[in-house]
Amino acid sequence: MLELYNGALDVAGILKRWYEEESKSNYGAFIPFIGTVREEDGIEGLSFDVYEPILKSWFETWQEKAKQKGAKLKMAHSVGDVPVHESSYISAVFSPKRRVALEMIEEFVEDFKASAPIWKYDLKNGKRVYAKERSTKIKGSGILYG
Amino acid sequence: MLELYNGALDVAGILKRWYEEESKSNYGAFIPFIGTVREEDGIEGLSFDVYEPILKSWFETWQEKAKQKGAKLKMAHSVGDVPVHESSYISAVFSPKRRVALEMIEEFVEDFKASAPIWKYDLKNGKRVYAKERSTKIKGSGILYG
Amino acid sequence: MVKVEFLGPIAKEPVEIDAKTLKDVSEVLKQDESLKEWLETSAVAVNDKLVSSLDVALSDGDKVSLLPPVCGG
Amino acid sequence: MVKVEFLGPIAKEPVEIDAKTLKDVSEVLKQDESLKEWLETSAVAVNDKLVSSLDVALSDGDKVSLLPPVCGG
Repeated sequence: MLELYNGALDVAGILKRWYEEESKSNYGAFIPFIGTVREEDGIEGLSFDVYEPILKSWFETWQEKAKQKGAKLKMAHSVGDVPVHESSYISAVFSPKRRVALEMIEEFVEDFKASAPIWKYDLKNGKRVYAKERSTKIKGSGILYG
Repeated sequence: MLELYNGALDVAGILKRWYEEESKSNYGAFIPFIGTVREEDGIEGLSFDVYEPILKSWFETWQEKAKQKGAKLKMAHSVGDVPVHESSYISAVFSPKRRVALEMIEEFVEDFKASAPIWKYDLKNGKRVYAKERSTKIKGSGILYG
Repeated sequence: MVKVEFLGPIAKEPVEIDAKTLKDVSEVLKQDESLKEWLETSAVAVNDKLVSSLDVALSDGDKVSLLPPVCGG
Repeated sequence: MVKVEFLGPIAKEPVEIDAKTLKDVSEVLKQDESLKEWLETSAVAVNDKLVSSLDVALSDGDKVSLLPPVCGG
């Protein structure tokens, strides 16, 4: 359910496979969220570091939450370099009913942004620059400084 | 941008085409909503009537609203019979930023449910039965009765 | 004459009515007992635009549509 | 000894520290001026579980990870 890929995602292929995997599961609503690298500030692309052990347990906690509402989550993310106009992130919720799906995709994507142990770098003039300004401190950060 | 099909939708093909159509538009977020016919109450499927002239103007009003936020909408819907486990509805928003996309897909899908001139029938024992209990009166209904 | 059409599940053939306003259309349709429930629950469009009041002037050839409760998706 | 690893952009090799609690780890890392900003902004995991207090007892072979601000997607 949690898939990591080197480089850009094959969006059409992943969506097709996920849709087919659940084609007999009797879910009424399927909402994928696809994140694509925007051309801005002269970047050539983005690059990602992922810390898989904590990403996995974060995802499993969400999967459990989804299960309690009769829903299911899937997620794919890139590791390494992704050029502009290519995609680095897909998450999706399947649910019997639309309200659960609409609420869950929003909460999941927002918590992903705030909590998933993934670090983003701009690729600019061949260099990898940490996207510090766009990054969010994980809840509970700073305890070692106290 | 508004596509009507006889029978079930080719979900994987439509998503692939929509994604590719906007691959150079520099949208950062793409959120499709896919509605699939659930197996319940012993139905064989659902069937749909669509009144295209008003659906089209409803959709164009939404497209204008999306445009003002830098976003774009696409929609596909079935006309006629769709068997269980097949899909009858896809709508999607493309937007530079995720917040606009997350909010718009929810508002769009909810207004679609309340306003789009589409009528649903259960297919049961080979008969087409209007899904009266699950249907919603369009805003302003009942004036001819007053 | 205006043409009145019944969409979706109403399952009734279109009718031609001599009417100057939507109020006239309402008076005529109310005489058809089988339409009672649909008049209560349907929205109304004139020439494919939804309207919210009976004070709409009609011209010869106008199209009035009844839209019963919807359920797309 | 516990192993301390620095994730993502911190770009520092792991270090081995003699520590009985996270507080001990904090004391040692605070002596490295180059880590000041990262200590302020990073979350901490012990054996891949995020923790929210320094009162965590550590055992020989435990892994402590520093997670700087994130931005997936």
